Amino acid sequence: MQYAAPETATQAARLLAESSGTAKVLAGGTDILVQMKFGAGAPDLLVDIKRIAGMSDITPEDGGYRVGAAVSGAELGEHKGMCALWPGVVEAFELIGSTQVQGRCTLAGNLCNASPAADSVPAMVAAKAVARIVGPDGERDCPVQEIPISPGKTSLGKGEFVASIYFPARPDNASDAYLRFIPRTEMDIAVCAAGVSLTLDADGTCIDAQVSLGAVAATVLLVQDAADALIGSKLDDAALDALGVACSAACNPIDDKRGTIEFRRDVTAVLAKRAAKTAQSRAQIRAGENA
Amino acid sequence: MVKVAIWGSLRSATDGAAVVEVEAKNFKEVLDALVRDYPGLEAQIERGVSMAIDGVIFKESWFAPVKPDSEVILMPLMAGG
Amino acid sequence: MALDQDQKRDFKIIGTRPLRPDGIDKVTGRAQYGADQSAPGMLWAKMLRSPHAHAKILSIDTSAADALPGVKAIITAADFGDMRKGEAMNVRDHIIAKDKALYDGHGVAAVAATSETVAKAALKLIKVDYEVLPHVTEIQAAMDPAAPVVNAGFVEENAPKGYSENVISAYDFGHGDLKAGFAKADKIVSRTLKTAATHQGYIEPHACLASLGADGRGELWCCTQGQFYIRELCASILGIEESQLRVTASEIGGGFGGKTTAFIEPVALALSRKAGHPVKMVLDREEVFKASGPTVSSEIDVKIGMTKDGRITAGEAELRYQGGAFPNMTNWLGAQCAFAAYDLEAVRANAINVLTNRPKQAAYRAPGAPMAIYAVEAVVDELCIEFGLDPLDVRLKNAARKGTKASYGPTFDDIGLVATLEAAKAHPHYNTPLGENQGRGLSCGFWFNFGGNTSVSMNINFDGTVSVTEGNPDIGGSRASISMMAAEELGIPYEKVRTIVADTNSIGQNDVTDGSRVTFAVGLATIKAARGAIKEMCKRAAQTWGIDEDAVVWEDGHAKPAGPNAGGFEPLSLAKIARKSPNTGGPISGHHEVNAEGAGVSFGVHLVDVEVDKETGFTKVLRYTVFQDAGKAIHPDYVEGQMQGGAVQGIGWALNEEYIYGEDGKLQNAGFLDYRVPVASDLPKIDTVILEIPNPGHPYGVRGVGETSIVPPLAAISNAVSHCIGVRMDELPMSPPRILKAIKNAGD
Amino acid sequence: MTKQHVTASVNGDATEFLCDAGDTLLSVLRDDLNLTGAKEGCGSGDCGACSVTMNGRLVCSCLVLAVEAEGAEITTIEGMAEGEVLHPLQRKFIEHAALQCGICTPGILVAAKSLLEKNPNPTEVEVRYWLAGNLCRCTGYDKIINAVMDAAAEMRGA
Repeated sequence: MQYAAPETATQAARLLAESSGTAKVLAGGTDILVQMKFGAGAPDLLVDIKRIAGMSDITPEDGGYRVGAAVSGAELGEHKGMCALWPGVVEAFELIGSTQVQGRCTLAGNLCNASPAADSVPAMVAAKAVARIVGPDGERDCPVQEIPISPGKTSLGKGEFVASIYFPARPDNASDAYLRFIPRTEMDIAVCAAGVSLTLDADGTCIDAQVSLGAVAATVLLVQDAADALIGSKLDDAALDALGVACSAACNPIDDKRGTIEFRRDVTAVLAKRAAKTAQSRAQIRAGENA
Repeated sequence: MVKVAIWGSLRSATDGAAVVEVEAKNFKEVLDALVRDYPGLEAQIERGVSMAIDGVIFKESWFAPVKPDSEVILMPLMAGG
Repeated sequence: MALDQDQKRDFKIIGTRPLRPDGIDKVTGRAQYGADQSAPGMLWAKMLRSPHAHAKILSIDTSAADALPGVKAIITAADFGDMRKGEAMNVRDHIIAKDKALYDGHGVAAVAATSETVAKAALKLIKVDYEVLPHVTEIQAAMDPAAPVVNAGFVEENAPKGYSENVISAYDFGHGDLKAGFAKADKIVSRTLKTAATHQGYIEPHACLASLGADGRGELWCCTQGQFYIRELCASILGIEESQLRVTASEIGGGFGGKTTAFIEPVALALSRKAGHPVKMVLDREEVFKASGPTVSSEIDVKIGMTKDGRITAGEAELRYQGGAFPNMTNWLGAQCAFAAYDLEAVRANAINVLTNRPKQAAYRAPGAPMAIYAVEAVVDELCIEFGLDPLDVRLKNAARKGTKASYGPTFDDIGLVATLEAAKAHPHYNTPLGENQGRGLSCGFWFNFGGNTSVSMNINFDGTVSVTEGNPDIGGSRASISMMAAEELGIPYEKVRTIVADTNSIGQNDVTDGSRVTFAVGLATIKAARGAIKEMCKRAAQTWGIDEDAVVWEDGHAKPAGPNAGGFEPLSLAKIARKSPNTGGPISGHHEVNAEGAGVSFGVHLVDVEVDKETGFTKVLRYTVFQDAGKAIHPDYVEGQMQGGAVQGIGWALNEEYIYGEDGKLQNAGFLDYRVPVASDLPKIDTVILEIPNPGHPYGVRGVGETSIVPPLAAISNAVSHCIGVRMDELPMSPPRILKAIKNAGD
Repeated sequence: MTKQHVTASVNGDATEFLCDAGDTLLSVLRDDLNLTGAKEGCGSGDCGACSVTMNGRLVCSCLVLAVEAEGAEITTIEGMAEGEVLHPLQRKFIEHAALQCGICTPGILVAAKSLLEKNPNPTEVEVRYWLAGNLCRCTGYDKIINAVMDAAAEMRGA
């Protein structure tokens, strides 16, 4: 295996593009090092992007934030601006692994590992986050949702890598939440998960919502029916029940060592309802603070 | 004579008797007498047996004394974790 | 010898909490574990493992691997000679497949190379031609008369008929007239309960450094619970003499029974002999899960009859245990333990042993008992609910006590079950109200405890300090406890004693650190060794004073004239006698060798409160209290530690831990990610109450404490969850999908 | 195979080593620098026995490539005591009997030190969650938590 630590994104893209064998990007390494030891083995080329300027920065941009591809969970969790604007994204990211893993893992890595059970991805999808991709032909922006296409596979072309992820501005009375189910309190992969991002109007009616589900299909699901169940309501019991039904209906899970189809369908609905309530309460608090 | 309790799955070797009487003064003599009087027990005794004598489990001590009125229970070889 | 004639009850050091002697080494990273030693010229070993659960090995071609630069030796089963049938042969055949691979991960060949990287690369070059055979990993499937035969030739003469050759033995225990007993019952409950195979989960993978010459002389450094047993196994498997193989036990990173046998050492030694270099072999975590010794999985039919006032009239159980592709003793230990907590007129427990295509089970903390007692305690709990009776009262009413004929045969001497139950009943935990969605459960637990072959020597150094040499790896603070017992007996400060764990050539034979035997048996031998040294010191004092040996007594670390008639001599301290020992006859030492019998059984009761999220099936353990009879707690911190650690392993077993095999016979969760042991945030404080009902067989009354604590959590938590959700749970682990399904099924 | 040259600070000492690109920081610490206090319990970031800090962040050294340590400041358990003076956490672990076999102890101490640097006054729940990635199979964690809480109190001067 060759290791390279280029200092510019262009160099990184060129190295990746010109590699004749398997080439992988190294950011936090918390997935790839495990795969190297217990899975597919080492790639022919590993391109470490952490020495590229800006990769570890969180930068304000148009009222939102751009998060560099090498920003760790611990760093994002310490960023007051992101915690206030997109608490659901931060909490999803912080759920990944242990404190030790938090010292290294990245949003871009979690996204590009393309696991259906990735914790940060449903939250990013609900946040309508946009990835900035650098490749041999320059930069392009792509909605986060379009990057994982099946377990372990992304839509990125040869030589392309995610350099940053942009989280947009949002109104004061908006917030988000993410919940996953795991059998222990920590250290597990999500059995199923739900992210909810919503915006309320002045009297507390939900006027916009995104509901995403994790670990219940080959990729993260963005469920419009579930969002529609919330929009126009004040998240009363009927709306939440409709949300749950829409989420269960949208699931297409598998039976595996972590859970059953039936369990995932049932619990996804429970999580979506709970996440919606949390997002609602956060939005109300945030609106109050900014009023 | 000493009364020796035999566990259930061995009783095919003792004509169904749950307790047999043997002439013995210690652990080893009990085993020797059992093999002599009940040859069907030999396979298990070869694999290993322990013995509870008056409430105390002896894993393998040949010379643990047995009195005529002792409570003697044959057990499979005992080991732990 | 069972009854110690010189029991001591008035202690100065026993029962205090001094600092452990290996503390600084272990908090600074200095302590040397199995993988921490290296040697000049050392090679690295890796093992090629079967990807199939059951496959005939048609051929193994190592030529390409041999040709790889850096590869120094390759071995297969063919490198080991013929040997006598028995456990050592089973151990060998479990490590490296002979004619066929018997489980997913079964070793097939091993390589020693100049680096781990080269060794791994060499594995990829070994070509194995397999003929894949049908496999069977589950109990029922393996018993079917049409099942593939896993490993022929193990059927015992008493094996039940009508099943496949995988059903190899039956062991049943009990007494009384079951039919009459059940006839007296007002209610009989029958139920089948299941438990999954679990792993000891020690954090340190198996590791060793082996060096063996062509002359059969060797050195082995390894993490093991028993250096002497490893020596015996390796010598037997490699055909060398025990005296020529010195085995040194490293510091050990957890064992819990799982390091009582060999998984790598014979391979590393064989590679070393063939390569002519020292060889280091370290398993990775995936190999530990796949190819060490997990515990059995079980299916247990229990039938218990009870009168409406809570008297158990009869109990019957059939236990079906699978422990992989080789025989085990866990099954009969389970059958003996199942009803041990009860005083019953009619009882029977029968253990059926089933072979499957899984790794050979190894001991795991009270092997066989947790699942058996789980099944019984769940059914007793169900009967308590049936009659609206307090579960502690019912257990007190039926508790085994002194004079009870145990379900496994003998009559109990002094035992602590009643005292333990009474302590639980009086504890605030039992009387604290529960909140919504909460449930409380309890269970009794039992373990025999063992003694065994033990050898201790003790030197009274010229400077007045004492060195104790023993032969059992220190798995949880035993060097501290042994030093305390030596100091207590000699009447000197704890700090003046240092205890070390010796290699196989530096002390007499010692059995494996198992059966909770060390504090009991090594402690007993240490006390006796000290008494031997004291006798010698009294003799030296008598000679010094010119009086009769009988006229000298030992008190508070001093030889003293026995009374006014003996003479008015100033007492001589241990230090003074030691300093003058060259003048009085030379070095003074004590030693004791014994096959220690008389280990006292230990009972415990666990009390647990849980809260279940009825929408997700998630169980949170809210409060946990352990009550256990320790006989006498030598170092209470480490007694509490055993009680807490066992409880938490049991919590893991009850809620989340399990071996999951796929339809392909492969282990699906060979890592700590999906084999889910409890983490710190899963748990509340684990409160402990130590009871001390002295064991008549030990000078200080010690009972083993290490194992009993893993027994009660399974049923205690199952009972608590069942109370909380109003449905009887009958399978472990009670993972959230199982609990949610049970809730849903009850609602339908 | 060409070795990579890496310069890093390890426990405050300037250190150079050669490694393969695929070597983990853990294997270099243990096998090349003879710092065997960090242990490999799993090799997949699930047990925490290999915990070290890298540029002040707590990490699993099994999930860091040795080449990534170029220019980094690494601290391991071997750097915790100052000479013969133990860190309060180390002392409290011995006093509270917070270890049985001790294999997880170096990783837990490194992790706990990292917690107390960030949060000198943690709650018991915070300690439990911070240490969730450090498996201990012997103690049930009880005495470990007590030791960390007591060390934190002492370090605060409470």
